Amino acid sequence: MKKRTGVFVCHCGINIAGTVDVKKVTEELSKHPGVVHSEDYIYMCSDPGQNLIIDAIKEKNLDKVVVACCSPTLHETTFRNTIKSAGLNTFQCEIANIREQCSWVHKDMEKATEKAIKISKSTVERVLRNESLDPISIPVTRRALVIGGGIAGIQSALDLANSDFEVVLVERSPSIGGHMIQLSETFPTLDCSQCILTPKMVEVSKHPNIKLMTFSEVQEISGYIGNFKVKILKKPTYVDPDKCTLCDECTKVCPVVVPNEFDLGLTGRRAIYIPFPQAIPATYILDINSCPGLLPIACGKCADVCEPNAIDFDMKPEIIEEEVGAIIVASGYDQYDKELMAEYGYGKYPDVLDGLQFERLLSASGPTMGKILRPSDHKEPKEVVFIQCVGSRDPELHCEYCSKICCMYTAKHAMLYKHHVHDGQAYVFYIDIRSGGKGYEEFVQRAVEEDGVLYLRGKVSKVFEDKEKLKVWGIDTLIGKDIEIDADMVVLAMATRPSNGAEELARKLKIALDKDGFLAEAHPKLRPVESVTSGMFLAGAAQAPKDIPEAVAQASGAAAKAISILCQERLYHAPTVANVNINLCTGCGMCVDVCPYDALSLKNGKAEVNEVLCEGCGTCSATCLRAAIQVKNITPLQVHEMINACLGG
Amino acid sequence: MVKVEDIKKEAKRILKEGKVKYIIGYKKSTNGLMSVPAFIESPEDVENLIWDPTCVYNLTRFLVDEKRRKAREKNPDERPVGIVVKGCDSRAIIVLLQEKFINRENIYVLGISCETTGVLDEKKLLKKLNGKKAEKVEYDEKDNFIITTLDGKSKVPADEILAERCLECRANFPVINDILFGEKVDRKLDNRFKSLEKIESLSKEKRWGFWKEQLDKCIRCYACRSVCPMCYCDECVVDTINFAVTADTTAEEKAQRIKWVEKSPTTSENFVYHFVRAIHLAGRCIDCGECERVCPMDIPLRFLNKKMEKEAKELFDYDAGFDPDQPSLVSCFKDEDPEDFIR
Amino acid sequence: MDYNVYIPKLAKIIEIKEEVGGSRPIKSFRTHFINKNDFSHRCGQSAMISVLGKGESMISISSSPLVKDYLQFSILKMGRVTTALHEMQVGNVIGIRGPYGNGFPIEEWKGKNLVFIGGGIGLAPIWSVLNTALGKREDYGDLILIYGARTSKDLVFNDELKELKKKITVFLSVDVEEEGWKEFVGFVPQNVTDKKPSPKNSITVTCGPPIMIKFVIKALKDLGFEDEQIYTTVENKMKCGIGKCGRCNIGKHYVCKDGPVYSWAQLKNLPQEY
Amino acid sequence: MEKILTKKSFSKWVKKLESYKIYAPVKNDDLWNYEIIDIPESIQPDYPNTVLSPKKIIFPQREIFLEFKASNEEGLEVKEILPEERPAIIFGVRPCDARALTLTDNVFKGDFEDPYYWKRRNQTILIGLTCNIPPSFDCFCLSVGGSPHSKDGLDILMTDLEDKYYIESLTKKGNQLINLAKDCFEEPKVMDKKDLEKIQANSEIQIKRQIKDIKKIPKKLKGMFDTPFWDKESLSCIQCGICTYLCPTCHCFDINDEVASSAPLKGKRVRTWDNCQFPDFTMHSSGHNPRPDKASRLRQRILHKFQYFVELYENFQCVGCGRCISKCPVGIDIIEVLDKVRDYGL
Amino acid sequence: MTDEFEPRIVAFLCKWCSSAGSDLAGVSRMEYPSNVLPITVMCSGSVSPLYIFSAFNKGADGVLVSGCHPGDCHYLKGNYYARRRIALVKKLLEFIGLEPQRFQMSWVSAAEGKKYTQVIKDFVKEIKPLGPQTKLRRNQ
Repeated sequence: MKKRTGVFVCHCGINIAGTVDVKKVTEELSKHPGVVHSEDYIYMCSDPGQNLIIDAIKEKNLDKVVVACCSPTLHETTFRNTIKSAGLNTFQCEIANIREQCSWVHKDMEKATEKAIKISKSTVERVLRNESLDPISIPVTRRALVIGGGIAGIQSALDLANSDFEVVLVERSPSIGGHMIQLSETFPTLDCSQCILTPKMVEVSKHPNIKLMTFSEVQEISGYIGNFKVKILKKPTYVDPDKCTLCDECTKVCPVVVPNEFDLGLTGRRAIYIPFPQAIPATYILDINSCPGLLPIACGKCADVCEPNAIDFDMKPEIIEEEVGAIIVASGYDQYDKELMAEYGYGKYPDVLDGLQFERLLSASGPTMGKILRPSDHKEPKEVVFIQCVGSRDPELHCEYCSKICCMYTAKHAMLYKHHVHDGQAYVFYIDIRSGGKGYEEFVQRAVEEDGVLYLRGKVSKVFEDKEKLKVWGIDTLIGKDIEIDADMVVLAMATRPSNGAEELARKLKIALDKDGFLAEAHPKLRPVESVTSGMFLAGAAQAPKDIPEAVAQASGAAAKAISILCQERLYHAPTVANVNINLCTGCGMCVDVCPYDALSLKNGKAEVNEVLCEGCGTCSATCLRAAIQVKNITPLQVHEMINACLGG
Repeated sequence: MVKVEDIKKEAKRILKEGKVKYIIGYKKSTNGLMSVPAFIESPEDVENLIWDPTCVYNLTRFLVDEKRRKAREKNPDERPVGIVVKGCDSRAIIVLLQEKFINRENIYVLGISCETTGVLDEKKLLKKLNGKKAEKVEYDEKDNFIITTLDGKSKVPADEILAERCLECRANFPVINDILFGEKVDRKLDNRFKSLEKIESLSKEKRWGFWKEQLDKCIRCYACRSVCPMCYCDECVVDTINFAVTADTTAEEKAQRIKWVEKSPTTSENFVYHFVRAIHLAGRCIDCGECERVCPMDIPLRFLNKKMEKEAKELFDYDAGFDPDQPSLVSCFKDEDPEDFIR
Repeated sequence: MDYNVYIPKLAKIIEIKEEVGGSRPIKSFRTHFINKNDFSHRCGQSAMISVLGKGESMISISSSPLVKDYLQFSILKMGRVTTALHEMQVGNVIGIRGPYGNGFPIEEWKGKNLVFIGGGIGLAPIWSVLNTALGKREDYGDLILIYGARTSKDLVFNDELKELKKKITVFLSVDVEEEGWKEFVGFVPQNVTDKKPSPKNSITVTCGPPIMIKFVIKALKDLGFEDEQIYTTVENKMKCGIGKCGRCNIGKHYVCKDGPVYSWAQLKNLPQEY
Repeated sequence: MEKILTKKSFSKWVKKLESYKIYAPVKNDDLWNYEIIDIPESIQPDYPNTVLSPKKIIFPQREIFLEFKASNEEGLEVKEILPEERPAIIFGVRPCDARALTLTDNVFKGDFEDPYYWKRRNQTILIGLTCNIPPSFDCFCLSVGGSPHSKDGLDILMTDLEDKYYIESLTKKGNQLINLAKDCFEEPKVMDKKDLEKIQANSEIQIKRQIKDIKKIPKKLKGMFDTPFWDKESLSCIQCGICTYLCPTCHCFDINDEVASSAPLKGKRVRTWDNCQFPDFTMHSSGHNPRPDKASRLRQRILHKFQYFVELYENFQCVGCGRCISKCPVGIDIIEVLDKVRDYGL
Repeated sequence: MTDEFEPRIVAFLCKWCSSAGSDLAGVSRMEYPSNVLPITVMCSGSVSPLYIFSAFNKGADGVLVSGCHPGDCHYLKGNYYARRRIALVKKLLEFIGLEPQRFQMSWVSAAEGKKYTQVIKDFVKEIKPLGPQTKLRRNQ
């Protein structure tokens, strides 16, 4: 085995040569053991520069290359490809960063030159001990999993399905549609939410490439990009959707009434029910928690009247295993918890509503058939106070972040209220109005100007009941006066929170959460739809509060990212992964504990690396007491020699 | 008070019933006061077992030998090994279990509670007796040791000749055992890090002077490593060649063995060796004090490990050797771990 | 004390030949002392080779004492020093001290038939004595070489063996069947049994891995060789080469100084610590 | 030459020896060891045994053999580094430790003389001290051919007669030292001689430990190589290097290159102590180890001292200082082991 | 001026944050002393205590370990393990009497070129008065 290293020192015009004596670096390096060739050139990354390297490799029979130039983040790939074209393994090239970490930050030529020599020597020491490696190839299961059946999940699933990939769409509630199906109209165009969403829902249910699993939850995920194994718990609905004819006879006999989730408790439903008329899948479902009992003796009336015998009390939960290559998480959002907003009487006074409840009131299919009536006495409210930032932007007590969508939907609510109750007065308490977005600012202005919505800049301190009215105490900070409004109804723009269970889901998926509990993207700017785990993508409000067009855009983005994996036969993974010396391993499992990627496990009392999961961070290597595990091409030996080279002489 | 007859009875029983293949315990030595490790294979030899304040050894060290021996045997006897442990020693078992080095079912633990005393420090005793030779040291009902010399018997408060670690002990009771001798009693103890203060309170340069003088004495006999039940690595940073060699080991692998430490017993090399030992024992050392006891050059090695133990406790609220299911000190973290030292 | 026994003499590598490739490579190095000195060795002796900065390794001298132009060492890449040697180029400088060890008593063997039995790199010490015997051909009777390796690619001195066949009887073997191999397939001891060298007025010299030596001796005994007719070499870890550092002993013998050549008559009475 | 040196004159004498490097036992904490002494008054010859014998001065744990560096002409330059030329005196050497050096001499002479050992050995003068009372509970010098007043290897033997020392100069080198300060010494009287004999006789009685019938042991050991005896005896051995490093007769060593800089190459070749109890001592780089377990290593230690060495040099390689017994972390008692060897039924 | 003590400092920089941060310092042409020799490792979590001991053993006057801020680790949590490990090493080195200034740790993100510059400036400034590190250095 020979070790013939070539060192190529770049002037980078005067960027390096201005402070570093490039000739001296070249000369000093030529004397270093293992170096058989060294030369300098004005721009090594240029075509002639690269050709210089190729020629030297061929002429001098080089097997390792060090390029002393700019940061490896810039041209490492360039030069690795260069040596590849000369027939060397890409990992036989290392970059000595003598620009960003040397010539650009020092002025004294002598000292900078000395440092550049040491950096280059230590890089030679490293490359001398580099292994030739080939990327790890992974086969791809060309199907996707979408978690969440709201607008984001639906959009992702459809984009994938329409690109001819099979999709498993998992939704934990009985129907897809998410929160969007609950909305009345959407800002800023005021088109009917259900009207634009239901066609997509139907498309999902009919699409040959989509396997829809509602009332189901992801239970366990194992594997890695291209090859995930998913266990999905399919909860029993006790109604066979294939037999159910939607005749509605069962609800007529059901003796149980419970609050209807779809209307956020503004109406009731039976224990056996259909979530809402356009539900997909269109079938009834038996809510076992409120049903008096499975045994026919306990009740069983619904089964008695069901002619097609669709009701099956013996239905059992099922675990369904799926294999997929990519996962899109669109687990959506929930509103801030009621209990946390007691100062506004939420949950205490029936006429203090949250945004989604008000949506239901506005909805033509809602509890009041689109009429605005107070839940308490079914009277038309004449004075309605809308309060923004309820729980948002309140780092001391509640959420630190801005929930983003409330400014717009409150404007919409106030506007729609005026459309319904022409003589009513809408007040909006706000901190400031955030209306960035196409047509958004115009929309808010329309509410103020055309519909006379009264915007009050300030916070509400208290809401309490006073003689059938809701007294709202607040302050208008613009005029610096206390304000008191006797309102008939108060609507709270509650903060948007990650949906309940998002944390548990993230744990199962081994993806990170941000400080607010939303799913964390891999990079806030450049990788906004990728999670930190490769092969998993984020869509919709699960990642951060979003309005519908943003959620849809991200959903399509996530789908495109997933497709970029699924369209490949095989994936390639960096081969600079951890490697176990089983002769030294004692099987203590400390490396298994520290691995951030669960890439390590114990097998027969020895650590084993799953090379596909390993990202090569080396934490295992520093933790191992026996020096039994190390990352290829940045081994302790290499670091040891680099330290030597840095301090030698 | 622990009665040695009870221990013998149980030892005899488990050997007779074939429950264990042998028992690691203590017996009298041929050259004087201190006990020596005993490997009892037959019920007849049980009579040799003793229990007195000279039973200083942490016998769990021999579980490492046992594991190695067993690995070499073609048809190993799968029965467990009986082992006599004190509180501190039992925590070594916990760490070995935690690191999956031994299996619970492979050991039968005869746990002895040190109750209110512990074991003696031979050097302290020698001083106490002004160089006179003690024939025998025994426990008594109270917190005294009964010392027999040629001049007869005398009582000495245990505290005066107790091993330093016993004075700072917080596990006088075996945390793991299959049978227990003695009682679980609370004991009044010094601050567990009291002895450290002596060094911590020195100025930086004095501390350096202290450690340089101490570690310059090191002759690299590696007794500290050899006696330590936690130093069970197949290869140590100070070894000159690869031990874990198989037919597949390439010449390059052998050639690339990193020389972190030279064999020369010079200041710089001795420090690296003892640093590595201290860091590798951080969160694992259970303060059996064996390293310090065996050091022929009287280097106070316990301080290094004790310091790490103290930092583990104070910085990370971590105690080694109580819970076999907890992760190791450095293979876990808390979000609130201190970082005031970081820029 | 006219010289320091621990100071190596510098020598230049003048020729390197790759004998065997693969994962257990062997190279032959020919060296020239930089300064004149009185280094002279007997067959079967070894020398301590220094790669300064890496350490020393005891290597048997494979060239015959009759060759005065160079010293040859055939070296299997095994550990730190030999790996460094394998990375060296012509012109590089190494250190040599020695020669050490007893060597073969070839003077006593005059007039006898010599049977050389070697396995793998074990041919290196044999090569020295074999070539010496060839150089003084008239002093000896029949010369036979029985030599084997794992595969034909692992046979050292391949070119020279072809030449040798023209002069003496050579039986080669490989451990496992391979295409194009026309000679014996099987282990060296089996080849010995197969070729049945005659014990009459013969001396055998066996070098190779310990396990091979063990079975060759058994085979030779079966063929009627006396313990005194069987010579072999022993390998142990060495540091000083001069019987002081204390690690290579088998019984009271220091292999570096008192060995490495033993007759089976001697060796069988020594503890088995090699 | 025999003299009397009063304790008062002792430091006067030592002062006259200032051109020598003087070593003497020094107490640090509770530990006695040989150190270089600047102030003669600080010499206290009355001490229990030192942890390390004077071996550490004649055969230091680290000895630089040579320096090497890359050079432009020959590619490499090697420079021999011999110990500093400076006569030394070691005070207060226990007779057993001095005797140990005479045993080690055997090893370092012969066909390949060790220049480092001999340079130090030849320029060092050993002044011994009779062990009026044994310095350790584990002394057994009488059993192995020594005695508490043995003169082997010493240049001068001093015997403490309470207020004075009885000085027996045994070599030319010893005489020279006395001649440097003749006025410090007196001629011994008949009484002194009698006192000396009494003390020396008494000193032997004080040695309590012994190995009976030790002469039988070398032959016995020869037959015990392949017995399970060693497995059993080594059960508690932890394979540290205490017994051998502390042994005044153990001399095994390792040679390593210590590289200061790899580019350009520069470094030293050094000898360090090594010992037969470490597993890497005999392990081949192939991984094969002729002494694969602690039983074989304990056996090597005993056999080397009580069989091989006897076969080679007609002496036990043991002087009965008892260090290996007192300092063994697990109480392995070489006397007990040898007793068992003697009584072992083959 | 030429006789002024120039410390040799080895800096273990994680690839994703601190090394990138030092690149940014370069891109922004911030000036700092040339005493620091950077060794880029994948993650601060991969810095073994042996690297640190070895650097001092080989004569480093100071050693810096720099990683991503907590929560920003490219490898999710390597820097948390580093924080723990390095804390112990630091305590140990200080315990034996090494000047605490000689071994430091910093969090430098990819955006903190300025902070990197400052860390280096401060480090060099603090070490200069201490003179060469001879305590743990191998005598050559």
